[in-house]
Amino acid sequence: MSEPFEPKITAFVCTYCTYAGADLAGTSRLKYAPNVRIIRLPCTGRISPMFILKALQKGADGILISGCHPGDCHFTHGNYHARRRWMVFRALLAFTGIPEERIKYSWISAAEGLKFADLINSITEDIRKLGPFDQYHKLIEETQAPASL
Amino acid sequence: MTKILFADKLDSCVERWRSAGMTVIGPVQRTNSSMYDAVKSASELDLNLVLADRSIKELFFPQSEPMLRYNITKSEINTSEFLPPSGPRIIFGARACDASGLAIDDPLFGWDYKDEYWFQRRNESVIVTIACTKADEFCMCTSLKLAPDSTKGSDILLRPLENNKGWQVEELTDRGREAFKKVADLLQEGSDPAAATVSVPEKFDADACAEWLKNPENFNSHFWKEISLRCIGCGSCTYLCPTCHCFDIQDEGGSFEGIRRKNWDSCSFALFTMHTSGHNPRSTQSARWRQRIMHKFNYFPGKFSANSCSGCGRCTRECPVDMGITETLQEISKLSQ
Amino acid sequence: MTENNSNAAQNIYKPAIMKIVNRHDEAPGVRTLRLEFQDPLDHELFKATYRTGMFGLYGVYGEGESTFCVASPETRNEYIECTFRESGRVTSALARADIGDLVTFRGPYGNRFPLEEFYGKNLLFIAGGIALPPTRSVIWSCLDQREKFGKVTIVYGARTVADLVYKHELEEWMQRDDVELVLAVDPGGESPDWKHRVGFVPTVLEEAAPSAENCVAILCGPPIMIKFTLISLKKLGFEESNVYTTLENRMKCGLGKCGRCNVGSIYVCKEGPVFTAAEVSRMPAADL
Amino acid sequence: MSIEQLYRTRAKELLSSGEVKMVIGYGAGSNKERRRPLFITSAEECDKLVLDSACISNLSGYLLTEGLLSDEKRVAVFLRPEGVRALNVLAAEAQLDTAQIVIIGFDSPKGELKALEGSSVEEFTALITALKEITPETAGEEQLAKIEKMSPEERFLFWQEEFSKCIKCYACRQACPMCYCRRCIVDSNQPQWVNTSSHTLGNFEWNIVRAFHLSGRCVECGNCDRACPVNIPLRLINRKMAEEVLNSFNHFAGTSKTQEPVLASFKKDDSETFIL
Repeated sequence: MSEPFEPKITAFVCTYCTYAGADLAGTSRLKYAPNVRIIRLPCTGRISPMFILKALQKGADGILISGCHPGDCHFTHGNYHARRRWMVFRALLAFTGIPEERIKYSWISAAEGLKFADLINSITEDIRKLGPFDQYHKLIEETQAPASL
Repeated sequence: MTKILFADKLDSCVERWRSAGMTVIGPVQRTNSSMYDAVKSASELDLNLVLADRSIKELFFPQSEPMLRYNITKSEINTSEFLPPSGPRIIFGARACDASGLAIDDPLFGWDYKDEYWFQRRNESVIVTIACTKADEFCMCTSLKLAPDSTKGSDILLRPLENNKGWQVEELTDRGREAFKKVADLLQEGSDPAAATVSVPEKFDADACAEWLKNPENFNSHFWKEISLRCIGCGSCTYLCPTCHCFDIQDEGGSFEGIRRKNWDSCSFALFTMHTSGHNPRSTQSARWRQRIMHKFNYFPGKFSANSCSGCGRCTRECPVDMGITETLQEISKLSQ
Repeated sequence: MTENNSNAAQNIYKPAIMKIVNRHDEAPGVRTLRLEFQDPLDHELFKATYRTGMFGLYGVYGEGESTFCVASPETRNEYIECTFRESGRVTSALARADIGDLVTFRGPYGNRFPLEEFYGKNLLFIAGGIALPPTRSVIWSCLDQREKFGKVTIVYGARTVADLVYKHELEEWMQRDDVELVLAVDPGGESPDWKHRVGFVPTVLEEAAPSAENCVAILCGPPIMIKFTLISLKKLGFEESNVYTTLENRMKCGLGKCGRCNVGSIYVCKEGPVFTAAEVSRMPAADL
Repeated sequence: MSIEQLYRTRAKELLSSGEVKMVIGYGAGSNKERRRPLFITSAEECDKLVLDSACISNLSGYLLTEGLLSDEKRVAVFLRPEGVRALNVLAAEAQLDTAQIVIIGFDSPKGELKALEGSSVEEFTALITALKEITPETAGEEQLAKIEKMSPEERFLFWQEEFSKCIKCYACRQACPMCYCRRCIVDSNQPQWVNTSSHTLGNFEWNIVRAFHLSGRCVECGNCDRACPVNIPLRLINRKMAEEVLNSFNHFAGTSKTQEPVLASFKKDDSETFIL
């Protein structure tokens, strides 16, 4: 038997809401899946689609992007800008065959430690069911191989 | 009587070469674009193309070639080398311009320091060129003193038969003879006449152009700006060119492990010569186009005694703004009169 | 690289591994690293081939390679010194590297200063700012065999006092009585205790007015300084064929293949980087 | 008088009166199907201008040639409706001042050449607004529908095959009037977000980045698609993204020179059905 598949998930979160929410989950001793690597950014407005591509390039099976609820942004409307960008980028990725189910977006406030823990657990489960992102991983492996001709 | 390879035997030949451990490569049609690629059977080959969209150079100088894998620990740097895939290969159905292009670049990759990525592939490849019986309006080999049936760079030259049923075989090198020995029993002696090679009209006077380019006064001619006004600075001409050989070296990966690669690069790009200080010796598109022409028809021949152009015409054929070497040299021909 | 290189095969793109044994901050953003070969065979090869004037590609895996001169002279080939300004991706990585860290070196490449042709002649070194390093390797090559040369004059200028590199060596040259050192900073760049000249290099050079008689000039600096210094040298009676300089073009391979450093019919990496002013004047000026 | 004749005369007048310093139009190409960009600065040369349905490339990108508009003189340019839209986008992004541009408008629906009235972007507003309501009848629609019906895996394979051909010559970028960045993100190396190598992964990344940066800005002139030397159907991605911004944000790129860039603006009630 091979090792059971453990998905690698990258989470890009804003520091004011979701990161604080993750903190709360921790201090509240809530249990959540250890599959997520959290990367903290000042605001969802700072989360460039380049980050998503980079995470995929480094072999992520799933990605979570999360920030403050609409209206709660520390910078007043960074998350509104982000929301538009996600909408468009999401459609683009879907069109090129990068499954929507692998890239999730959420609003999690500093008070929602429970939501954070639940979400991480459910995403991890979902991605586990989807299995590794083989199609993309194959492209990565190709870059490691010698020239074919 | 000459040796003839009949088309209906080609599949057996491919099979024979493959079972002898050779990789068989030839022009193939991919989705909406043609290129040279490995094939498993002769049916995959598209020998009716005037010319594959992409040149033969990528078989010897891939667009991205991994060179070194590095692995860094606290006290050590470990590197391992990527070597080009070894083993003999036969490129069936090259065109004379593509084959000549390889021969043109040999001295460049070999002067002083030998680039093994190029030469290992060169030494293990048999190039079977088929003389052209058709051309399009962009073909210009004859203007470069080459011809649709030039033998430069080829190991075997095939001349299509008039009845279209096969090819007369001209063995040019030992390497070619060796490869065709493997299929000797599939060849026949015959007297079927070869079809006439296509006549490609001369479009410019390369010697006159060379003279004009050598004159230092013309370096600052207003001509360069005028001829390149519409150039958008993409790399399509250089990347499709069988002789353009410029490259970049890039590390991909992280600080601890990754791969150092050799990637195509182009003198058309503004960043090609940009210094870290911000100073750019060739800061305008016209300077870059001048460099491309000068390099191909003045500097390169001065060093390696051949124009760095084999007249395939791809630069013009695929140019998004309908520029190219042909037009520029035609204009220079006029100027030099 | 040749067959006896222990780095196997003949992969001409494979660099030697170097350890940083010393580093020194020369000026704001400018740093000197002293590097030692880790593989004795690489070192042997370097000793056998390195001559003053050649350059190398200094690299950090994961970032890339960057071209600059070997700032140490052929007379001191136990190590390599390089001096660079932190500006791009590779130089930033080199600047982050600490003593004991490993970096890479590929080279030495290019041509050299024809030192033996300078025997018995007076030498005039002229450098501006960060261009002292290539000049410095020649200076030390000559000072290490001082008896073979005539009078040695060094004219060095930088934007400000802080921007002068190799301050400790300038001090040393200043003390020597077999070297005449003329130091200058651009107007406005002087500090209150600056005892030397103030002015641009060409002006300072004309003031110092070294004799062109039996003299070779070695000139390194930014393009604008070179341009005006050449005019001054001409005024002083220097022939273009007696003025040497180095060209610093962008390079990737250093081996005459990647096409980047090509100026006119010259591949700077193979036929340069050392040229006489006469050779440079035959190159298309617009492409320099 | 043919439209070509009419416009040659127009160009002559513009140049000889000094109203414009240059006319950017089309000239004969290296064969019958090809037209090439032509830059004309004197009235005598205007007879070199060619105008027919083969004049398809969008010439608006040339207006950003360094230094061309910096003297505040005017330049006339032959544009199809997409070209005018491109002008609006460039103006909205503060890349040029439309007051410096004299439009010589034309179109060729179903291969038939027709002149378009107006010389300033404002005069084209009605035409462009009307375009917004029409789904372009391109051959791409069918293929687009086919791709959308595919499973994600099939879609991935489809694009993998297409992108594997990419040679990263950046003809798509250079041909695009919207790709005017002085340093493209792929050429920025600190940090290096996207692999510069042209392996399939690097090609995939590049094409995604390109499409994303054009989302809501692309006017579907087709320059990129035609420029691609290996015939990657870039128009399909651009079409898809144009549909997306139209459906999601009711945004049609280039309707006016003051239009807010769609990804630099927002509405508080933008759809967010996908956000958990």
